[in-house]
Amino acid sequence: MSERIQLAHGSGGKLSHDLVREVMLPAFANAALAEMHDGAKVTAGGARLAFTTDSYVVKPLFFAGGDIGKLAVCGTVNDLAMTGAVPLYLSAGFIIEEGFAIDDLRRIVVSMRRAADEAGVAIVTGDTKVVEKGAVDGLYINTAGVGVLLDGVDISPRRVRPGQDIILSGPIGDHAIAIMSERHGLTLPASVTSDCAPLAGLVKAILTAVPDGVAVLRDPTRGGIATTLNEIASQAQVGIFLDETAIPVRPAVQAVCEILGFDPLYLANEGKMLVFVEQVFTEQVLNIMNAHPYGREARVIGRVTAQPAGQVGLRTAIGGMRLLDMLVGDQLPRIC
Amino acid sequence: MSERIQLAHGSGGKLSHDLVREVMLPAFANAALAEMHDGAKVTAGGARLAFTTDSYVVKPLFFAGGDIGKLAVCGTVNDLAMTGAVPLYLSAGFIIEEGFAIDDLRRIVVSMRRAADEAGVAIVTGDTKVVEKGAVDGLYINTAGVGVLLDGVDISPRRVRPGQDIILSGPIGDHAIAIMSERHGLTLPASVTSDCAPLAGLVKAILTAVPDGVAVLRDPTRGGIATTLNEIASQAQVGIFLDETAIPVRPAVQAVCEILGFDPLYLANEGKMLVFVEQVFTEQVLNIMNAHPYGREARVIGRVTAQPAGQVGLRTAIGGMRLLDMLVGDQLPRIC
Amino acid sequence: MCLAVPAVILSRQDMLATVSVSGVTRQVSLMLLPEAQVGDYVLIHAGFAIQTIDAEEARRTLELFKELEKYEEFNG
Amino acid sequence: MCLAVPAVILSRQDMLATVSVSGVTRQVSLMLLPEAQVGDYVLIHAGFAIQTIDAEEARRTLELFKELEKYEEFNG
Amino acid sequence: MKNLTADRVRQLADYYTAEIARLADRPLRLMEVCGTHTVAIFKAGIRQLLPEQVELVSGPGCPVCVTPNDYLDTAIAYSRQSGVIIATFGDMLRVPGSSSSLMQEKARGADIRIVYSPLDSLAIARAHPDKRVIFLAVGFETTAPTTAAAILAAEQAGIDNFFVLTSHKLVPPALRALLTAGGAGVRVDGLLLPGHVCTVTGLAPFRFLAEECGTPAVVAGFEALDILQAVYMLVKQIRAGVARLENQYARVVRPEGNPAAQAALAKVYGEVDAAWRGIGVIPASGLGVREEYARFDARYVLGVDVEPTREAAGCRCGEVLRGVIKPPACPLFGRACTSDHPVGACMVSVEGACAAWYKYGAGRWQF
Amino acid sequence: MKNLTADRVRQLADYYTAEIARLADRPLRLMEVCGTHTVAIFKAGIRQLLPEQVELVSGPGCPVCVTPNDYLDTAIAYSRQSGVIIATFGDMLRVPGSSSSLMQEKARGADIRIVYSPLDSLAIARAHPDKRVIFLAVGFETTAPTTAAAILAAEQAGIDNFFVLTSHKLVPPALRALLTAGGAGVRVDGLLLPGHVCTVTGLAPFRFLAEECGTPAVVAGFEALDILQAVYMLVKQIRAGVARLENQYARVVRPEGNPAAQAALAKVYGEVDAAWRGIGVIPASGLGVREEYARFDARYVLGVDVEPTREAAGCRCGEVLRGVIKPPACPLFGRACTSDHPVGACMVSVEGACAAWYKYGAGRWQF
Ligand code: SF4
Ligand code: SF4
Ligand SMILES: [Mg+2]
Ligand SMILES: [Mg+2]
Ligand SMILES: [Mg+2]
Ligand SMILES: [Mg+2]
Ligand SMILES: [Mg+2]
Ligand SMILES: [Mg+2]
Ligand SMILES: [Mg+2]
Ligand SMILES: [Mg+2]
Ligand SMILES: [Mg+2]
Ligand SMILES: [Mg+2]
Repeated sequence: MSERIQLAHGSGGKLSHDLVREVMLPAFANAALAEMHDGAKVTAGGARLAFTTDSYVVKPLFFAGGDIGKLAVCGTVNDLAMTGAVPLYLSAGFIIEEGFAIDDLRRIVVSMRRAADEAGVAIVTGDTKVVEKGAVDGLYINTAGVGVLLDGVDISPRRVRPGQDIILSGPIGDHAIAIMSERHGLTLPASVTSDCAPLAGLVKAILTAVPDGVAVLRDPTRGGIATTLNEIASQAQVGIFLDETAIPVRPAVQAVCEILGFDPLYLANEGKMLVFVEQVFTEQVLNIMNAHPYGREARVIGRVTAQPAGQVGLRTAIGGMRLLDMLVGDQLPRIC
Repeated sequence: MSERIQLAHGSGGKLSHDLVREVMLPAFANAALAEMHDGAKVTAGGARLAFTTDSYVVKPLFFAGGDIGKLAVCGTVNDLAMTGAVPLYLSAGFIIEEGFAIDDLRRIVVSMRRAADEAGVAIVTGDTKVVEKGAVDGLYINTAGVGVLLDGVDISPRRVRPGQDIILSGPIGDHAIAIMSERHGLTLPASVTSDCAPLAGLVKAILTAVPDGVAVLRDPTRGGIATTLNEIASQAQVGIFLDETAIPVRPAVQAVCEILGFDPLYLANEGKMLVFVEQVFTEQVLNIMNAHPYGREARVIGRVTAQPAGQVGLRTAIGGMRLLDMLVGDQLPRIC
Repeated sequence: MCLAVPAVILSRQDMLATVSVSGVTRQVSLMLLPEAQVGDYVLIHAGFAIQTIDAEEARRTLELFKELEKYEEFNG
Repeated sequence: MCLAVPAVILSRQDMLATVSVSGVTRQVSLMLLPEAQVGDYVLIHAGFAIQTIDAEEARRTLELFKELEKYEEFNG
Repeated sequence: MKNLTADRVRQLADYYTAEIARLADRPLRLMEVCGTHTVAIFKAGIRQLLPEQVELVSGPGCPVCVTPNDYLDTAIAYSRQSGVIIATFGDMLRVPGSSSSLMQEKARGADIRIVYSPLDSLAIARAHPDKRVIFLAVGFETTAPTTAAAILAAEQAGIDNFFVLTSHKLVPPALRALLTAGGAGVRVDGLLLPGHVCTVTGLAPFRFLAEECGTPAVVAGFEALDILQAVYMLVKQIRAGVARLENQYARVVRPEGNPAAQAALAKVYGEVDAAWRGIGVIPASGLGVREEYARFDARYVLGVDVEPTREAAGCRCGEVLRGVIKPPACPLFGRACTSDHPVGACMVSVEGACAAWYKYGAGRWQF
Repeated sequence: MKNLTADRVRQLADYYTAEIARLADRPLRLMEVCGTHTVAIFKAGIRQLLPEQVELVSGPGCPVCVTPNDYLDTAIAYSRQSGVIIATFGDMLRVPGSSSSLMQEKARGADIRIVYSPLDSLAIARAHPDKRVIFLAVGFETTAPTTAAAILAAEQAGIDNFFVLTSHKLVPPALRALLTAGGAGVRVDGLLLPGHVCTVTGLAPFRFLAEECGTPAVVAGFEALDILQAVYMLVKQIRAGVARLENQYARVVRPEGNPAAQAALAKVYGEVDAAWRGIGVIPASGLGVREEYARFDARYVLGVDVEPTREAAGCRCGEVLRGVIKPPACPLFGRACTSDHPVGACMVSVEGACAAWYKYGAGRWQF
């Protein structure tokens, strides 16, 4: 481990995992944390709860399809949903730079409320810190969330088995591209916006219908589906086989990737999920998803295999086969 | 409300309250939040829970008596305890500046673990974001906490009544002074360090013995005991009468206040609490507190009165009487 | 170091053109391709248009693929 | 604008002194009080020592309070 | 007096308040000149302890309050220049200028640093050789020598990016103006003189008060008991029908003052006419950087465009500062003007009379 | 080719791979010169589709890889100067110099901006007139004209705080050195030529390959099918026993190249000898800023102390870049040297052969 934190330690890729594994896990060591899921499963006062947190440091604060507030609600709601819980309560911690426009803050909290309403959660506790000009870049938001685990549902990489299908809920990269385009002087067609959305409703619909047919749910945020699938392959010690042509990418997203030298498989999503489902339930789950606004374009993109354990492979459009590795560092705009 | 966020919006004083009242509460409007307590009381899966969050932006990161990690655990544990809950689980969200020394991060997480162990909580979920050099000042930590409300306990300003005694658990200002001194080139005697400590054990001891004799618990952090007592006076619509000579302030803390032009009544504490107790239980509670390491110097500093509703008065050392107002803005080092 | 993408020129002011790649628009310089016209397909590299794309030749590349037909005949 | 606090000089190098206020130490300039000695009680304002405190006079202030004794006699 | 027990403090306070009540046989208006006294009086609840007959009114001794808007406006204009760091005592930060304050400028991105000593500004200048550091030099005779010393230190160290924007003021000329203003003067039966100003100046500049104006005056310390004792000494003089200059604060204030501080001051600064909010221009009541040190004078070497000065509408700070009215007499007090939304300098400055009245309970606040 | 359906793409790919397998009647070593080709080949899984007989080896066409450490060291030294902003393509950020990388310097506080175009650096220079903006000008003939154009634009706009640190390199001299190195040369049966370099240069500079060296060569585009087709064209030449220069990428590559780009380049830059990692100094294989534009040349106008250059111990990038060994033959590959802890430039650069082998599965990775 290098002696100083680099951007890549926060990008969700290999260095992030090293940091968690080498610094955080040993210090905090406990069973709930060790699962390294999107959220912890805990028991309190006899209730089975999910508990999770994320900080949101997105720039720009307002982007096509959302803003940092919507993101802060959806991201944490989704992490709760991915554990198989019904999200109930959120906390909101604001760190604000002196000089921040209060009108912008208003827009952001209104947007949080709107997203919370849609997700069926209440923001019940909060904190506001103001730091000196220059001590933070505008505004960061942390949210933590508490939910109740659905009865009869056990979402865990332990339950991933060869033969399960992998469903992706829709086209990838929309969120990252909405953000990147603003940063790099690219103008997207109006039809392409961040996919930022709360998936709690969709998840509840699936798990209510098929409580024990789903092994894992995961939202491919930082690091994209490549990183998320590598995590699962490694946690479950299975192989994952993907079909490149089955993975939906919007033409404009593909275009930005080509302009900036990105790979859509590593791009962050904020309203998408991967569902590992027993093959017998695949069709039923797909039907439920396709009927829901956030799963209309859901499709099977691959399946679980026994070998090679811990690796993800991709059959390319021309029929080639290659390894799909975890992201190392951030994707940087490149010209080669 | 001014159009831009100022430092004072985060200092825990009047502007902070305005911001919460005018921006946050209307947007998030719900009963749990409206109580404006240290933490929200909620129900999930049949369990009565407390839920709270705080972000920690302290500078310097390491100070006499603690560090940002210890603070991030104790602060949130204490907010849970102040609602009458037994703290169980914490989340930890790190926002780290590129270039931060990983060894410092290690020290901080080890310190978090140590504080968590003492408080009897587990850090079960977390998040790490790394932002560009200059986009954050070193490291900020957010923690959120979940606890179970103790049976038969109802901590709420609604229960504050004239005649109740106000107990302070020990000398004030130690934490703020440990921080300020480092910033202003003052060297404290080794005996004075931050009071940063988890109060969950002390609270549990009190509430187990006297479950219904305690109306309110509150940790006087940002804004000090003056601000906390004003909050309670205003929420409960009672008067609060304090005896200046009863309020313990260490000589070194008093000295720093005189040098920098501060008032100890407005200084932040991180291991102190105020207990509003029915007079019949005062002695019992004092005995329990004095027997506990974090309450050895606890004493009655004032009492609740019917009038003037919403105000705090202070009898001074020479027998004068004056209003003790909320803090407006941050205390700034001054020479007048 | 030679990533480049095809784009169509939507408009042009002096040596600056607005180009579109699948609906994504950006500004590029025409300093290295001064004769480019609105409607031209051009290759973009590092913020510059560096060549026009020849539709006729593109078609011819596809025609090379015509050999495939023999293959298909052969393999049925 | 005239907050000032009494402090005792612990050590001195040239025009810089380390002073203590109830055990809290800091550096102050002696530019405005060049004759101050280690052990002197001095008044500190805005980072400078601005006067020595006269122990004799401090005692005399307390003595003024002696009038109190008459009062105590009178009021019992 | 730190070594008195709480009981003894209370006993002494009781004694002096009783004596004051006994001696004050007619309504008395005593003025505390110094803002630091104002705060100490309110914080200790002294006003409430005094008999109704004895009234304390605040004077023009809050330097932040008496500094006219154009000074703040100039500081704000400098803070908007790129490459400028403003170094200031915390006291100045919230004070409103004509349309902004340093706090607001800081929130907008100006580089404004709070310092505790003028020497801290020198250190900032040394650390940022590519910036111009402007120290806001405000305050009375107590503080002015520290600015002078910093300029002398900058000269010695060859620091060429340190500048001062001076608004230092002198107390005696203001008192003279106040007590002798043709008819507009306020009745003052006695003066509590600023102990720390006298620490520097000595007693001589204040002798005219008793000798020329016939006003009893006592130089006072800042502990609650110091102030009670000084009030007692004033009341005793008045009862005896004399007007003397007495020194309650002799443990610190020498008749001759601090000669080293006076010398530093005289070396760097000379007396100039100065404008006081509410009083107007008073001859020889301010300090200007001498020509020999003009290269440290921001106004002299750094050009700046300053907005036209506007005073806050309806604010009666001027009358408050002269002791003509008490803050609650201002129609804005506690309504449009509160400590969280201050209108005038007297409400925003920690030492301002309006701020003290508001923060510590207006009138004789009782529980 | 974007308008081909997925099925049609698959059909075409099957056809070419079958034809290649049919035609390749002996072991063939084909070199893809360009790093962008290397990445495209691995990303599309082309290596796995080719018959065992046909082997693709990477050449010296990753500009980041062939740039020796002293260039990075110089950039790092500049980044440590105060008042300097380094503007660079993202590709350079992680590349190790002798003891640091730009990424590490950024984490330590250097002002390093990632740009997508040299024109972005010009905009930075315009926005920060008080800083010196140094653009890291690396790349081959495709990229060099864009640097030249930026310098011409800076000249026209009168921007005087924009500088370039040039390490532009030319492909043909490197290929000549590789194919003609006395005995140390590697066997290459055919060359995939860099389509975007040829877009600028045209075909003439590459004619020597077939004509002088007798090596078949095909200028190739960057889609998977372009590459398969170009390999097929090479294999057909070899099977036919001929050596020609063919142009698979005629939709973009004209025989004469891009005259405007060539003119801009010739105006600003002249040919100079240049050091290539693993190959050594090759005469007239680099570009140097002409005297007329020397004021834009960082090395010419901005002094800097650079640490002594050290190459990473044990790294065999040099051999990898000449196609002498494949990455797994390096003992560090996948052990001490991985993409998260790279030792050499070939592992850290996105286009590096070691990085591609590691990231996309070493050898003919099969599921
Ligand atoms: S109350 Fe406010 S407006 Fe009135 S005089 Fe005082 S500062 Fe001015
Ligand atoms: S594997 Fe690493 S050490 Fe070996 S040649 Fe490649 S870059 Fe160098
Ligand atoms: Mg989370
Ligand atoms: Mg998340
Ligand atoms: Mg809080
Ligand atoms: Mg997630
Ligand atoms: Mg609290
Ligand atoms: Mg809290
Ligand atoms: Mg708290
Ligand atoms: Mg996270
Ligand atoms: Mg400025
Ligand atoms: Mg630099």
